[in-house]
Amino acid sequence: MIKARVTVTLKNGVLDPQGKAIEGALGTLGFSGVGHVRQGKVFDIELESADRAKAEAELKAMCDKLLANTVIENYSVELA
Amino acid sequence: MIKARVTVTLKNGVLDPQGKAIEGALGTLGFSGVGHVRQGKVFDIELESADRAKAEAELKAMCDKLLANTVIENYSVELA
Amino acid sequence: MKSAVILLPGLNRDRDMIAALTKIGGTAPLTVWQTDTEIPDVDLIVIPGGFSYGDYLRCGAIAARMPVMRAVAEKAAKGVTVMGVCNGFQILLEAGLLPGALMRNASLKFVCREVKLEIANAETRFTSRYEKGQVIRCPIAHHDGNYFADEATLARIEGEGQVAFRYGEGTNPNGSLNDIAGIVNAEGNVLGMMPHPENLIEDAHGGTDGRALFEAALGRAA
Amino acid sequence: MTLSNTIPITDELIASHGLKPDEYQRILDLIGREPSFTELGIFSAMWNEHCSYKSSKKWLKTLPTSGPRVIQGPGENAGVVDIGDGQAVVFKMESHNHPSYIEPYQGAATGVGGILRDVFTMGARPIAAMNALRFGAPDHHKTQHLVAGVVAGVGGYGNSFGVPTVGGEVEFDPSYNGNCLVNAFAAGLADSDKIFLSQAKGVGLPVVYLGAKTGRDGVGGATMASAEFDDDIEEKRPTVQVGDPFTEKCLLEACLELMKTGAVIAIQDMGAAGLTCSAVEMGAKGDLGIELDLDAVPVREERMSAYEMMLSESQERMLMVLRPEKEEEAEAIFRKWGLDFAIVGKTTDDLRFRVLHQGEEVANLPIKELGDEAPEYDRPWVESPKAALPDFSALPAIDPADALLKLVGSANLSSRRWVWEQYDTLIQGNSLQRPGGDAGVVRVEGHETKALAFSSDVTPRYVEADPYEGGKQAVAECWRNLCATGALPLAATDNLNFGNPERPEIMGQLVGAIKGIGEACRALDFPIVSGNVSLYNETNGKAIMPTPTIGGVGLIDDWAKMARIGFAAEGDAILLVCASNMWGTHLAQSAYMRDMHERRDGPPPPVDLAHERKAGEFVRDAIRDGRITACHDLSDGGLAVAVAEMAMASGIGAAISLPMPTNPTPVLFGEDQGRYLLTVPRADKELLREIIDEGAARGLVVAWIGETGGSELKLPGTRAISVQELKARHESWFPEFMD
Ligand SMILES: Nc1ncnc2c1ncn2[C@@H]1O[C@H](COP(=O)(O)OP(=O)(O)O)[C@@H](O)[C@H]1O
Ligand SMILES: [Mg+2]
Repeated sequence: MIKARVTVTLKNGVLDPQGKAIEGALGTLGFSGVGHVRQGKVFDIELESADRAKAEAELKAMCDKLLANTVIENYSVELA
Repeated sequence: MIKARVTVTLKNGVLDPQGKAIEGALGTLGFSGVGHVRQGKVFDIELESADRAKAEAELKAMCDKLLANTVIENYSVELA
Repeated sequence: MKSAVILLPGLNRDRDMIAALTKIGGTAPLTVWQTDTEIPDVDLIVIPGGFSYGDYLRCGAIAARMPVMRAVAEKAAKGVTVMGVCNGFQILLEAGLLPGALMRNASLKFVCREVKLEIANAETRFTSRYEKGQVIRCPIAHHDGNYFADEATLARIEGEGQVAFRYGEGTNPNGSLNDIAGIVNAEGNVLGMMPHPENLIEDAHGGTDGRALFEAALGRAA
Repeated sequence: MTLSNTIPITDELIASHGLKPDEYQRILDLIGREPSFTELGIFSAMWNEHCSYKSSKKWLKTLPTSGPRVIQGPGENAGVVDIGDGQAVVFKMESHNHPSYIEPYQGAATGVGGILRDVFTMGARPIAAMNALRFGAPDHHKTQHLVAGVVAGVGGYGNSFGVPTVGGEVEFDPSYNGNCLVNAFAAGLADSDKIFLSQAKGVGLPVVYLGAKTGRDGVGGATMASAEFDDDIEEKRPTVQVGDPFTEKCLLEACLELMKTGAVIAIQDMGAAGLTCSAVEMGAKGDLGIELDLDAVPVREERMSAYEMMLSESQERMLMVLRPEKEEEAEAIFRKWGLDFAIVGKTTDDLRFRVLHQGEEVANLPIKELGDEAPEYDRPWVESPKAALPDFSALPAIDPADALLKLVGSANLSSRRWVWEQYDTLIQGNSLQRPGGDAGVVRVEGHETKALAFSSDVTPRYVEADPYEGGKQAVAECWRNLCATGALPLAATDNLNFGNPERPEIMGQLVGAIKGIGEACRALDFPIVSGNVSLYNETNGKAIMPTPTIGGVGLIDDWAKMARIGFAAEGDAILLVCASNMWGTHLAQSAYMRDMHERRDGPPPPVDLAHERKAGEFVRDAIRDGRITACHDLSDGGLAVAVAEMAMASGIGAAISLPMPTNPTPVLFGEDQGRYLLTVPRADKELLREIIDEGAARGLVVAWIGETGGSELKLPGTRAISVQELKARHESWFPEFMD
């Protein structure tokens, strides 16, 4: 079995209301010196496979088809 | 400036409706051999600081106070 | 009886709640803004529904850390009656005033419809005007109402009668554990619930099943 | 004066800004020199179809836009209509078709955000929303994805903002395969003497920027060229705008709070081509110049050029002219709500639109001409050919019960519950009728008995078959849906979705539909007070069906007497209100022909506007007098589907018996216009007689065609169907398709 982590983040320039709200909240809580905050998603996925290259290709296909909205998001795939 | 990535994931045993739905959707899309899927969050945070140790402590405090709900979530902090 | 409604940016059922408290209690509630650090002496504090801070990060997470919530916690510790509806429930959980967490609905969709609510415990100060086992109508409107608690917590709140409301007769709209729709804290003075009793209090709403909850919480004589 | 902004103006650049050579020549003639790059961007924004209405203006002018209750017609952010007691309803509809196709969630969300902003910019608190959606064939590979995203986006924004969604439309047709339609409607309530307009007044007054920060959102197509001079771009920037309903909700509260202080002289939301359109409009309307200092504009991205700032379509922003003495008070309100507040310019008396950036003047244009001198076209058009009535006599007979079950469970006639349950339909506590009936109805807060009704309608297949009749029908159906609740229709908004107007056939559809809409609105005293035009809805030269959506608003004096579509009780008499004792005759272009026989030929049912008016007034009077127990208009699927809908809404069955011609199909499924079903307690024979006679006296046929009761629906000449089975069919199509 292969364990993988897919990370999906917003493309540069795309508004991130969540990140913005968190920035503000961190300020309110007294954390100073916080610059930009951007929020993204991670997916921890188990694959019943032994072929790492195939698994990686498959994970990328999952990102393109489902996990990421490639119009506004980038993704990266990492095998454990 | 320090760039950090905070990853927040659900604790084991905590229900993850999103992960489960993705599992199902991946199956529908024809991806086979997909085991468990768990969804989490990442935060990319810029800190105006040069002190890495202090930054790390600060980021952990942010997680405890805001970024993670430690009743149901774990977090990890990584400096770039 | 005096009541107060907590106002935070992004809440949007505040006007519904104020209308309900005014119509049932006879006087308009006070309002308390997020940055206020003190809450006047009132008998009931209500956190209404909505999307405080857009529900960005997690539902209710940012709101729970605003100054006014410290004041709510102090009042709650002194035994003042506190009630959170929908986003208000989520905020109370994030603030640690109630146990557990609310996750995304199992359908992953926002859902707005009427459900049946069973009164699981009629001995709380919120449900005393209903009968145990009574089933009332109540609308819901939420995206994250899927109640979760670890086994030990769940056993405890079930054992202590902290479950106030359950979704009745196969109407669980969100996958909530044990069909939980609303709970009280161990002391019984803090209630959190997902459904919106404030939207079912007059004929124009098509029913008045929600009234008795406010009447009880406001402590009004029948 | 430094204007060059370094980018050379080439033919290619001009074309990529959507400006035709003769339009560019017009610019040269107007300013007597080559425009700067920023100025070119400003012209392209002001002179595109969306802002200038250059293809449709000539025809839009023919629509009736005034009436005794109209306070503000087209030309402002939204229309305003008097509802008495010092209050007004403010409403408009707008499309977000293309963005929704590219990114369904955000496209639909920002569409809803935009229309809500239009409404509260005028000083109104939004009280109701609708969404008219059109998607490709259900089996097209993109459809499911688009439906899921659009519906989630509409809900995601509207639910969080806190407005009840009380109605809309969802339709599937292959003509929308490459081009879905997302038309969003919003209505708000305001005091009629506290309406805020965009016309600036007074020289030397501060121009204030409010709301969210400016990013490069939506700085589209043309700016791809900007990649050449911004070597810092690591990736092609998406042009998708992301909505932030939380900020918009704060903006609403801040604006309404500010408006109460008397600080606002003029206010305009930033929609398409944000800063450019809003600033030019405020100045031009007030016969004033505007000077903007872009260095003061709150930005969220680094190194933004003047061009990008002027064309950015970042959401949740407004521009305002402020009374200087109120500046501090105003700023405090915006800070309280966590919003940006910045003085970015001033009004001037020189009628110039001047833009300063980093110490340089990057644009200096005549402000009035930017709008007034925009090209206006009288595009060539051809009338759509009229089809002859087809002969359907050779078609195989289908058992009416089978047909009804199939129709109520079809893609287009099935229940939309899957959609509207994702919308908050009851927030604000005033929703008297939620989706599922003829019109959404919302109580007027603060008033004991008044309510407003809302409906959105168009039957694109009718418009395609005959644009003029189809245009009339869209208005008539909307008007009818309002009447069916007992509301007096007050006024409407339109959202004209068509293909490429440079093709004479398409232009002919637009012209025909507008003529029909105008005719119907005049005949029904139903003026158009706001609207939106969306052209070029085509892919690979194949246009969508012409879709002029009509959003109507009606007033109910006493909601206690309002009618609903569900049968109220067993033993009620069912009455059909129509024009002739032929009952139903017209099958061409019906849902029946489309879905049962795959026939899409022939003319649509004609609309007799005089009859329409009589029938509507009769029904409305009957409802207001409290004489009827339920009411529903007849539309897609005709009589059979309408009765079924009344039964399904209540769980009560009905038996229909009326004199049948040899072929019952046109009676049961024909889509003749101007018809309603009413119910009256049967025991009250006198009342029944009275209603029938009164209809006759008004020149209508009111026929007693059946009775409510039991748990089955029994149509003449076929087996009874249980209401439960009908309901199961009706409710299952959408979830089965989507989940
Ligand atoms: N996208 C939508 N959002 C909310 N309500 C909708 C939507 N689509 C359809 N509805 C509701 O479903 C019901 C049936 O729609 P429709 O068949 O178009 O009505 P009608 O024939 O009366 O014009 C109406 O109450 C309408 O408001
Ligand atoms: Mg109707």
